[in-house]
Amino acid sequence: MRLPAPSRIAFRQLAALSLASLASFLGGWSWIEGPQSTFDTQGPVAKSQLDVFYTTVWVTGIIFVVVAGVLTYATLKFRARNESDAHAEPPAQSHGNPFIELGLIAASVFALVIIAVPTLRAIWYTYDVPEAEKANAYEVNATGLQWWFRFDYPSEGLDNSGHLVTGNELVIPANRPVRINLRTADVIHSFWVPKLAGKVDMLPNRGNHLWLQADQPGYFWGQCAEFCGEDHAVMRFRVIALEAKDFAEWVAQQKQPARTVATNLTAEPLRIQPASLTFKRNAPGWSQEFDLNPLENWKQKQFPEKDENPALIAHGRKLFQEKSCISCHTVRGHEGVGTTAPDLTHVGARTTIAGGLLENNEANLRRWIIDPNNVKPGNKMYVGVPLGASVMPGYMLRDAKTGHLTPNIKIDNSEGAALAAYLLSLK
Amino acid sequence: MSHAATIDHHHDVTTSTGIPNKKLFMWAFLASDCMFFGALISTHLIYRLHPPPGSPDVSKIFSIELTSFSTFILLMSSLLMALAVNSLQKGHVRSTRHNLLGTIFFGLIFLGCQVYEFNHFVHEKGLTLSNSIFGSTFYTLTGTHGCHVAIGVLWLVLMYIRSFKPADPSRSWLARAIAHFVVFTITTVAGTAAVLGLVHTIQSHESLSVFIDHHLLATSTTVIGLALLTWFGFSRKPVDFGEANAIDVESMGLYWHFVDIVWIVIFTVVYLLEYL
Amino acid sequence: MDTIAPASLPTHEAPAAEKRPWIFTRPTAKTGLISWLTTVDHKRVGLMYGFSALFFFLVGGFEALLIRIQLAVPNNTFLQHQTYNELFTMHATTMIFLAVMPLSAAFFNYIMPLQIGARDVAFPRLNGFAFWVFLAGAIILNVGWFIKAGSPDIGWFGYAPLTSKAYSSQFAGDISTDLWVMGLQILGVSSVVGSLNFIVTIINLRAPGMTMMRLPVFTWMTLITAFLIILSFPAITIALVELMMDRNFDTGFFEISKGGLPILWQHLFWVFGHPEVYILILPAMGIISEILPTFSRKPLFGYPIVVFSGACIGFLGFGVWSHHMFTTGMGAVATAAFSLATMAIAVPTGVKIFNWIGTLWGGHLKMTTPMMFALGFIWMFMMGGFSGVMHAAAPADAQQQDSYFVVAHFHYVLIGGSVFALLAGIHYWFPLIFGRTVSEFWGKLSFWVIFVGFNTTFFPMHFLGLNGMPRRTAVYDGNMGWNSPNFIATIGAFILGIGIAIYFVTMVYTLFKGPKAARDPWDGRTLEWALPNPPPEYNFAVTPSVHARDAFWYEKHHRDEIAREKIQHARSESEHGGIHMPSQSWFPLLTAIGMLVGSLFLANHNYLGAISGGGLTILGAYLWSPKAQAATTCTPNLTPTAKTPTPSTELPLIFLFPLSLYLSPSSSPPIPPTPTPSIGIKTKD
Amino acid sequence: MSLTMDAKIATPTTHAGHTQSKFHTFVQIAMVLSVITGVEIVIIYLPIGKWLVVSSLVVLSTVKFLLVIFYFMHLKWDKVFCTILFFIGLVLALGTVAALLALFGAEASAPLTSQILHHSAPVIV
Repeated sequence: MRLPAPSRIAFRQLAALSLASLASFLGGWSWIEGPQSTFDTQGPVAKSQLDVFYTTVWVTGIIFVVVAGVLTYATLKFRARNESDAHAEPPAQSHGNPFIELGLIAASVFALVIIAVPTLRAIWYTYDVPEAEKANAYEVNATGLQWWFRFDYPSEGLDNSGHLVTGNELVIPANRPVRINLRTADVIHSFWVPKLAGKVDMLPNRGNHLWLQADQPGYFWGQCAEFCGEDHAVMRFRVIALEAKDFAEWVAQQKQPARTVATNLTAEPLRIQPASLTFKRNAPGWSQEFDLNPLENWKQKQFPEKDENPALIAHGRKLFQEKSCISCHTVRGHEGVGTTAPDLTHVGARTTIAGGLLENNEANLRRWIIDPNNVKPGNKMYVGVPLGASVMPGYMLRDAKTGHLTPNIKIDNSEGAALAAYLLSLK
Repeated sequence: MSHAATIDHHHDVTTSTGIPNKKLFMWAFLASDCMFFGALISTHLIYRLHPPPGSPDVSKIFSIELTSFSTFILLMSSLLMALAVNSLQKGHVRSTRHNLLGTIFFGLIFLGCQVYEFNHFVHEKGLTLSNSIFGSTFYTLTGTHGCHVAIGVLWLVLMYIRSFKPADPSRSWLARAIAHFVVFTITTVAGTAAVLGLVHTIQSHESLSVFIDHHLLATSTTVIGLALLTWFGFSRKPVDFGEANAIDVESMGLYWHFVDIVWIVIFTVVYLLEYL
Repeated sequence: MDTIAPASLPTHEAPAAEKRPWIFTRPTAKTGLISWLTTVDHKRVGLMYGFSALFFFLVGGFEALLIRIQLAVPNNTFLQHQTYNELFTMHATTMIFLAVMPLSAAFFNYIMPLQIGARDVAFPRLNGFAFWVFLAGAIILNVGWFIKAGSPDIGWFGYAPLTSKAYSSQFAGDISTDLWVMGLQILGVSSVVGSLNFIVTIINLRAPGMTMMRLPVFTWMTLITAFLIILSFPAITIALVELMMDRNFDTGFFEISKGGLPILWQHLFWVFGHPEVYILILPAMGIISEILPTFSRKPLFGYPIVVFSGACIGFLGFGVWSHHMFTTGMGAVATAAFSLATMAIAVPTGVKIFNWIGTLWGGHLKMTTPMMFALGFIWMFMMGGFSGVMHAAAPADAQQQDSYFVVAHFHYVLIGGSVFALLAGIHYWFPLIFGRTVSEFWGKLSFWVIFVGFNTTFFPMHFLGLNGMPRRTAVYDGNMGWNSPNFIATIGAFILGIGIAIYFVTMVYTLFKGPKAARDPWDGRTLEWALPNPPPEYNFAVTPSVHARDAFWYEKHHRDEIAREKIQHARSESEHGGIHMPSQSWFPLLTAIGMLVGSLFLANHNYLGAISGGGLTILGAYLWSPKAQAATTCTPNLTPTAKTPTPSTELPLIFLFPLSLYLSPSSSPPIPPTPTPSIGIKTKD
Repeated sequence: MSLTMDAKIATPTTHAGHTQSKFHTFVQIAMVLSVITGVEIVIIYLPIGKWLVVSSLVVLSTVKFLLVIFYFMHLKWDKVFCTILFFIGLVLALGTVAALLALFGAEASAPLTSQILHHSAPVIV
């Protein structure tokens, strides 16, 4: 295991140099400090999991140093240095030493016990909300669908019927255990918010759950962690933890039906020709400004947009019906009644759209609405939702036999702008 | 291998362990097959212990009489199989052939019972492969076992035909063996059809002439086939089949008995436990 | 080639030739395409396994490079999501089932019978059959690239219900998943049949004196692997049968609307899948346990414990499958139980590493290329093992599962482990198999490039995983802190690719142009090195007898005793009619073709075609069975100077072009009988 | 085995112990097997505790199983290695079945009833 280096000094210089350049290229700690870092824990569950991880790292690290040291020593010490070494009489043909072997086995067992004890403790701790706090726990249902998440708040009943439903952004109270029931409506998904808790799968016909707690208010990135079909890569979501007061306000706001912007009915036909936008496939949907203070930006999003155009919004609302959006999307208080797609009652107050993929702004909404297949290839809004043997058409009508797609819904740039304005007004 | 030397059927000196290769192969295969049926039976049991909503009432579907009968049939076939191995180990080729034929016969009856059972369940009890999970697991498990039996019967037939291979290699044999096999297959199919027809005729109290009217082809094919089989089976020439082949028959026997013990488990786990 | 019966041979039982139609004439060609298609020689079968495995290794590697290009930068548009999913599915399936497993099988076939002093495996035709069935499965799995339905895109684990018709069939003729099901099913048949053969061979065909505790460790690991294969494959066979029933006959095993439980698929899959991990690594451990003693020039440290720990790993391997499912919410008790069982399995694994180091200790280490790969194996496997312990701790695994941390872990085990060992094995046995010496310079260069490339690719993935990057994602955003590790990994992948290219070019060059190798070039310890290179068809002119664990080492140090014994054995063998070799046969190939045809039709939901394929299979098996007594007798030429037919240059040609029929030696002017006087062959029936 | 490479002529061995016919043994075993099957069928209708029925069924089936493998399948007269070989598979299979049933039997693993399924996932399918 030794480089046939010309000289050790040159080797060391080379190593130091490459380390230095590597460090500058890597940018310090950025490798473990991303928005989904499992090191930057923000709650007790992730913390407990990280502690177990550190235990394993310490134990295996020490063993590694010892074993690797012995291995290196043996390799260097006993290697044949020259021809005569290689052809010398063979060494003593010893067959082993049972005491050494048993000793090493005992040592490995001991090392594993060191890992096993905290592991067992953490298994029970992370499995469910601790008894003492069960009463205080807040319960949410999370459902995975190809390729987005629906969040139900069973304890937040609505006036007429049902309970609060949102999509792709889970808002929870900070400093309070949250028990999340995990369900799926189609294939297996997995719920993972690395900074708050490790993942638990959402399995069909199985009632899984996890619990987590955010120690302070924050904005957290999450992602589906089980391969779930074509767009698994872009099935993302956010968790927003709020102070108790903020959370209560948010719930109250969400329980309201969709906001209607007052229109001055001046019967003048709407003539808007917005600048057309072009987006490359997979073009990023996030911005650095947003990432600087995501929680603050989220809070801003709860207020109506500054430059609302009531006429445009009204036109968008009309298009929302004409283009059959209402048959899949619910907009409580407005026309939308469908349940196969995310509830859009307060979509304007979310920071992301398209399953957590794009930041929620006018340009991205238009991009998503006009050409969804370019954003998320094969998504159900585009190819339709399978309903038993048939397919409920989306933007495209799919032939069940050949798989051939024929256009069904078409939305041009100006229509897209109107729809975007309408959706952004839904706060 | 030399045929002249006395053969010790429990020790093969050419192998390191003394166990003949074929026997060892078969036991290893059966060990593997345990896992195979283990996985199938687990699937069935898991869905029985956690029946999905809308599962049928199983005890109303099963018929314990028929299943007990086929269990008995399979046990008897196992006996004949064991006797076949025993005869051949003593070099009695003719007696081996008779026992093999008996095993084939019982195996076919078992398969017939299973076909009847499936048919009955599908058409009269409304249990199909796809209308409930119970149907899926039940038919797949017992059907896989049935496939094992069918393969066993096929193997037995081929072994039976093999026992006529002439000792004199200059006599042509392969074409005759293939013809023998084809006749065997045709006779079995035609015979089954004829017997079913007869049962049906008797059940519906029709006269024998009706039976002949409807099943003349099947009946006559069966008769001709049986005659041909007798002719094929009538052989006094020395054959290239004897004590040395006991290991071939024994490995086949191991397979056949294994199919039998799997049925013992299925009979208890899938059928009897449903009656509790 | 005509059969030759030199008059000098004593004529043992010369029965009248059997009367057969021309179609049943026994193939006797010793060279050319037909000799390969009908071969039953374990060495030729091994070579065919090896060359096909290496071909698919390159295919899988190419798929990996495409994946890495896509992930080099965030939001890349190099591949469509769908294509990416097909690529990672096929990369894993190919590497596991079509590269590493058959490459191990190649060594089992070629080396194991030599190590135990046998003349062939116990069932030579079954062995040929296993290979052809493997090839059929490989074809079925890869057919998707050339048809409209595309390749399987469900992951190598095929978790229900993504595999059900509702989610995987974009249109009526979408058979990509069916191809995956049938391909794996067929590969299972091949593996189980091959393994049963190895089990019988190792247990029953050992040379006199070769007790179980004198078996070379590689042979021991072959035995354990074979047991793992026969005991674990039935689980996936059943799972695949159930899936096939769901897709073809609307049963409800994994159908949610009927109350099916997709979690059951995961259990059945991992009951197979976890032993599969050991199926991939145990042969590698066996190879390492041969190479380290040879180049340390001392016996393996603690042989009984190495063997026992191998068996222990094999056995425990059946009790830990659910550690792949820690995040499926099994409940705290089950999670804890599987967590502890998984940690327990680290003990026998650690024991092996201690023993390898013990082998080095006090030896005279010759730093040859195989030794470099073997040492590289220990390092990389150790790292993979340690990250394995981290997953065993279930709470930590909740963060690591399905993230790039896991990708890093199993590539350390499978590349740093299995592939390093297999590359070491190729290098180690190359002089024996092909009779040529590989250049040490190019060998070591390839090792270092592979070593650096491998670590550059996979070490950063640990950080990617811990930084929250999930697996199987075709794109990622640039704000997640994943950019530089991904970019570095891609560079590393190309370095690794270059290293592999150097390795293969060196091998191909050596195959045709390399200097001839001396007999026993490494001062070997096990019986295969007692043979001339390349070994003759009948392997051992005289069956060796074994007196000690490192049998050949003992022979070399007790020459007189062995020479006396050899003369005695030779006399007794010639009294019994010389060497009996199995005769070639078309029927294994025919039977396998029947399975190929049947499976392709079944995947297409064409049941008539499937049944006719099945009929062809039965026909093949039927025609095969009555020939059980066939064997040819040959007498070895005991003078070592005689030239024996060598497959070294022929096989690659045959694999590359069908044209090789014309290029291969048989089509050159007919070989006069003189070059092969060494073997007198007559048909014995 | 015909294809054994190092063929040696079988040395004449005495058929120690197996000379007498096994015919009667086999027939008796078959009768015992039939009787046990009959008893099993009767037991399920007996008005006794469920656990008793289940355990007697398990015992009786095991007896049948063992009789077949040790007599019909000759394990009794064969090398013990055959028994070991088969029991490796058998024990692993039993262990796997038991583990699977235990895993699915655990409360945490109980499948959702259809009711809950529809409650929480009213969409698609």
